[in-house]
Amino acid sequence: MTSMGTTGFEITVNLIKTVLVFLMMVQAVPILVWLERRGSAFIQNRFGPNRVGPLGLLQLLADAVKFLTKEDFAPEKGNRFMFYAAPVFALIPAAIAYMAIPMSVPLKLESATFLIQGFEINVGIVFVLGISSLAAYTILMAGWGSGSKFSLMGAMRASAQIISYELALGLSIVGVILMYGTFNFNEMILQQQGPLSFQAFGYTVSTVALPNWGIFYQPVGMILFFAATFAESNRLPFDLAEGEAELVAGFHTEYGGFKMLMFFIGEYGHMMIASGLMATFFFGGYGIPYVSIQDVQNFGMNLFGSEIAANVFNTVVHFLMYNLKFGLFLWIFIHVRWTLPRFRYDQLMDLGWKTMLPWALANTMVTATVMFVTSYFMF
Amino acid sequence: MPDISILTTITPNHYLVLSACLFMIGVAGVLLRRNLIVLFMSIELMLNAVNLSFVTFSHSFGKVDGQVMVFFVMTIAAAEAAVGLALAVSIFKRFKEVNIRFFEHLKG
Amino acid sequence: MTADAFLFWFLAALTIVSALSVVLMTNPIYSALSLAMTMVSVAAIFVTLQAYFLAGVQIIVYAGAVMVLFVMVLMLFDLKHELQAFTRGRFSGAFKIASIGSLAGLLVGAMYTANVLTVPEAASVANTTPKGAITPLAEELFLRNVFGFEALGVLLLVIAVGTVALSRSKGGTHARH
Amino acid sequence: MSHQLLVAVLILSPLIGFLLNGVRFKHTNYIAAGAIATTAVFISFICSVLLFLDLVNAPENQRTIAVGFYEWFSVDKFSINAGFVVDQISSIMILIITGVGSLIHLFSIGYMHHDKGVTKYFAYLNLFVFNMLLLVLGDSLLTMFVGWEGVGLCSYLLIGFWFNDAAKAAAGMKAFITNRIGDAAFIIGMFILFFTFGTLNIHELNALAPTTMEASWLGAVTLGTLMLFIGATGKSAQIPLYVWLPDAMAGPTPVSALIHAATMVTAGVYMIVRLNPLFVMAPNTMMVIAVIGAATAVMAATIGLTQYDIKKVLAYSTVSQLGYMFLAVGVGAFGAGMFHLMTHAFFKALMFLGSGSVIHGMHEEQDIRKMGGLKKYMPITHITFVMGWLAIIGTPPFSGFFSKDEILWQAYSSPRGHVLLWVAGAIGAGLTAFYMTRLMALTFWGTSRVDKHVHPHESGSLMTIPLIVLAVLSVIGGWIGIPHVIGESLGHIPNYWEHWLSPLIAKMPEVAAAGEHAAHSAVEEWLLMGASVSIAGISVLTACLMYLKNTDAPKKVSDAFGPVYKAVYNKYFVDEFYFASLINPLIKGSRNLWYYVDVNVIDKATYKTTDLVRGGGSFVRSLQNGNMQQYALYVIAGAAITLSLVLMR
Repeated sequence: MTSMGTTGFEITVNLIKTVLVFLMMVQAVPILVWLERRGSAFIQNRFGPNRVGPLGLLQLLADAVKFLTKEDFAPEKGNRFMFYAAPVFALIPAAIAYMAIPMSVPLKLESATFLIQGFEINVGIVFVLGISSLAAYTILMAGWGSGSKFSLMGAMRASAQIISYELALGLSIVGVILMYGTFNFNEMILQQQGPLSFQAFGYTVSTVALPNWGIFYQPVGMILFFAATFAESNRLPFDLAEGEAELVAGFHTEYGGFKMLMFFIGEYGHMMIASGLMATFFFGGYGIPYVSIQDVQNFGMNLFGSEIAANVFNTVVHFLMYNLKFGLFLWIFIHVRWTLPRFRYDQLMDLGWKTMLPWALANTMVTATVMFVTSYFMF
Repeated sequence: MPDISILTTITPNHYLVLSACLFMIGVAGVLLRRNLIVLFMSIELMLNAVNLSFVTFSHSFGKVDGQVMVFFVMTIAAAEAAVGLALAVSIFKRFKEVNIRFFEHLKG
Repeated sequence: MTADAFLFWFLAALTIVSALSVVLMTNPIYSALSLAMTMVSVAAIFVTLQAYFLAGVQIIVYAGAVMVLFVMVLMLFDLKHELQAFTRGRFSGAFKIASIGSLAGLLVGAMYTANVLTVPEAASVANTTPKGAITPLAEELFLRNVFGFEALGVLLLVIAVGTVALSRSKGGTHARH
Repeated sequence: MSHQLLVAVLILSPLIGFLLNGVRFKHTNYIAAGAIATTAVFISFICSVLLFLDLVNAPENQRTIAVGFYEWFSVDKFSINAGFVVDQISSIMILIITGVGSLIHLFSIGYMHHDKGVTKYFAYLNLFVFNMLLLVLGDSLLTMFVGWEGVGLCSYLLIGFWFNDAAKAAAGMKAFITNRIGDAAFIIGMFILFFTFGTLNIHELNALAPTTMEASWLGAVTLGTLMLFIGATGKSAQIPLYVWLPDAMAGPTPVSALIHAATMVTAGVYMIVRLNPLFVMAPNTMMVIAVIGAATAVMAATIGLTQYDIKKVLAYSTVSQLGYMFLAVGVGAFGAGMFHLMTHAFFKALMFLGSGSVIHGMHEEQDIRKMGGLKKYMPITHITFVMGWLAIIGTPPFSGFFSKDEILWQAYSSPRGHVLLWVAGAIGAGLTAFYMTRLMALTFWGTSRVDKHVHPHESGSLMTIPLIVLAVLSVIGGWIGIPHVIGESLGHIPNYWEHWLSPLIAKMPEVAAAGEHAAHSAVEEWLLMGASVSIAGISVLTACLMYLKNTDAPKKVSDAFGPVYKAVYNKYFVDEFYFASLINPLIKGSRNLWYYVDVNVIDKATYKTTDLVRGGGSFVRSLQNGNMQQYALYVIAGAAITLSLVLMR
């Protein structure tokens, strides 16, 4: 494994970086919870938590204390091992998958280059999809381990839903992969730099008005992907697994306290992965529209005069840009949750199998055909 | 002094031996277990072992033929699992049991 | 290269242990979860063999889809502990284990006597193909093996139809409605 | 059209007709079935005519059309082609088969129209024509044998056509089994010839025939030809295997006309003529043939004197005439044999069809004692029958005269001939004239003895037209083979027949040595001719006297010759003799074999074997217990053993 670096310094930094990214994900969750509560209150014309700390920001801390001090219990008829293992496993795939998403331009320090992501893997998309599909196990384990009918039913629903929508999810990005010709996230982002331009029939078509983002090439793919990620992360309008009226709280009915919180972290982790992938596939990743990476680098050189400082500046600016897009999608997730009602289960399956899958297939075919025709026929 | 190069130098043979062990564990499962679904899983285990050998050979000979084979095997394994599970569900509906003790003798 | 050796031994141990637990666990759900674990560790071994794409596919297809189906079905059946997890018969059991053991021993012995692939790492080969390149795989798959690929497509269609037909039949395989 | 295509159409047309009728055999529309079958055979006839014309137009030494289609099979050096030869001999045969066959098919439409199985009947008839064509055209003995067996099968099927009648079904079986005996000899003959010459191709066999005569009785050629001749006695109803033919009259009358008079029964004669270079070199065989032929001719004729069934009379007449043909080929007069084959085909087919017409008009009445005076009811049938009668008794300008006279002359004059053979032939001719006249007198002339409820009527035109055509042929058919002595005196009319066949007829060594007809003068020939004609004439007059003027004379005669008459009337008790000497002992022996050997030895052995297998099976069955895991274990154990063997090597 040479991706961890060759010198001791590199390996150390990479290890620290990995841990940092993981922590970042975990630490983002309280912020998201706060955001969600305040946001929902805003949408529903309430105040939301506003007593603890400024704007209620310290509510998180209070919640954490509350969760940690709650009584830890397990249902008697359940399977204790499964019951305790499930929430832990809920965290791991989300965290690992999230670490594969690049968040900024690689940082060059002297001779070494550090990627601003947990690790780089050549087949990034496949890897992320694969790892995030493992989430189904945690749900099943939780549902079965609880030894409760409601939990089991919820788990069945949730995992069936995840498997069903995985197909649409995977197919919706085949068009993207075809277009970019790579599985690698960094290469994708670099291809989305600059103004909108593409080659067709031997000519180069270009316009400075729009950035060269994937959404302009794959609008259908974008919509399908975004919808499928909602289902994958079990968020409204696809949170059938925890339909309160039918199943109490779905697979985590029996969970409370910190174990419950870990499921939340897992769910938010999925949201974050989805948002990061959206940004990477369709919105240029960490790239800044109308401004190239080199432009930022030159600006940093002019500002600080030293190359290392300029590199750091470059990385930080792009990291902020990435987080801007990332936050926007997270907000959309939250906004949708408090706006749309829940589907019925058969409607959900119909949507997945009879609507999204055919559209994704059609999108793939059309993309392939257009790419072949425009590249094969030269005029 | 025992030769520790076998521990420190990883050759394709290591992978092949691992594959063989995996395969034999799968065989043991097929021979010894009585749960229909565990039998299926043991077969999947054997297929995985074979896949591992293919990838090892593909790696050591620098050809991708082996990987293509693995691709095919995976597809067929998935198909087999789908049919197998459908059969298992059918059997469970009929016998309320998936232990082959109840229907191991291939009689109607 | 000790890091590689460490990784291999670690993954090999993980694989073997989880594979053994597939066979030895009496609760089929533990077996299934162990199998999922085996799949993931085999995928990791694929990564050490630089078959990145296959590793991803292994996780998506096996761990993410096939095994989830197994687990779901098992949970549907809700079999807690099996009455009789292993086959009966002391003699035949001994015979089975003996033949399994001897075949395993023979296989390993064959590999070590064959002595063909003991080259540490096919270094020249590894350098010629770019790391984790998918293009050669795609070319092999879609150009030279396109018939097989199409045949697989047909197979999957047949399987889909057959599975639906099977699971729609009520009350087992001999049901008359 | 190429010859290959012509031959293919010629052969396949009846087969297609058979298939067309065969697949719809339950239909009862006699017009459709008859139209299909007749058309199929008529197409073959057209092909035959075209082929014949091609042969006529070809130079004399190239009058052979050989076509090969594919290799039928080959074993080592033994290879048989699906090859066919049309030459001077087989072209005559295919003309007779398809020409007379067409007429008989046409006749059958009228004759069979009331029958439920008419479609099946026509299918069989077409199949017969197909097989007969195979027989005559095949370029090897094996191909010929396929046709030989095929016609036997069709004969069996058609004799037993009304198999609901036990006697008729038995007649079919009798024909089949009797033929089988002959066929066995035929096969042995083929073996001997193949063993000797290494080929079964007729052309090659003829070319390989030895150049000197084989004096020994046990020589390969003698034995082989003798065996082939025994085969021929089965098919062509000669002593001792003639017994099936009279019984074969159980079939529909057109079948008797086609199969048991005109074509199939002459296959033996044809076969011998085909292989004449071989037969010529086996004088002992030739002698046997001639003696048996003559004996058959006389014996069958004597039986014919006493029969009352119109078809039985004709059947014995056929046997007798076939005896003449064998007499001819036996004395080396192959051309004369073929000639009589052809004329006989005409007049005997005519007479059979005529008798069919009579039977039809008499509502299935076959006993001539219940006929008489039919002349005025059936004028056309009567006139045509008279033509056939004149031909068969050898009245000078009619066809039978020329062919029969040629045979008698050759029996006397040929180096292989003998005066006794001539005497036998002459007696046969006299008897023939007598019983044919008797038949005519009892059936058509004299006073009517017809039952009051039966109203005889003339048959329809579908049946009379074939009769007329055959009658014309019976009259003029012999004019192509006018003997030299008569031809000379009438103004140099050449003997076309002899000329046509001569390239394929091997010269007898004695003749080649002595020069043709050196020993005999034309006067002798005239004399003998006069003698045979006058014998026939006297017989006719006697018969007329006995059966027309003095109607109680037959009774007196039969009383006077009491025991002899009884023996003759009962066909010399040959059937009874066969039953007592051969068939019953065989059945008894078989029953004993079954009772003692089969039950005690063979059955016991099989039961023991079964027990053994069952015992072994019950052990092995414990391995195959339906337990998949057990099976998987066998696989694994097998793999382990295999691998260990590989490693130990």
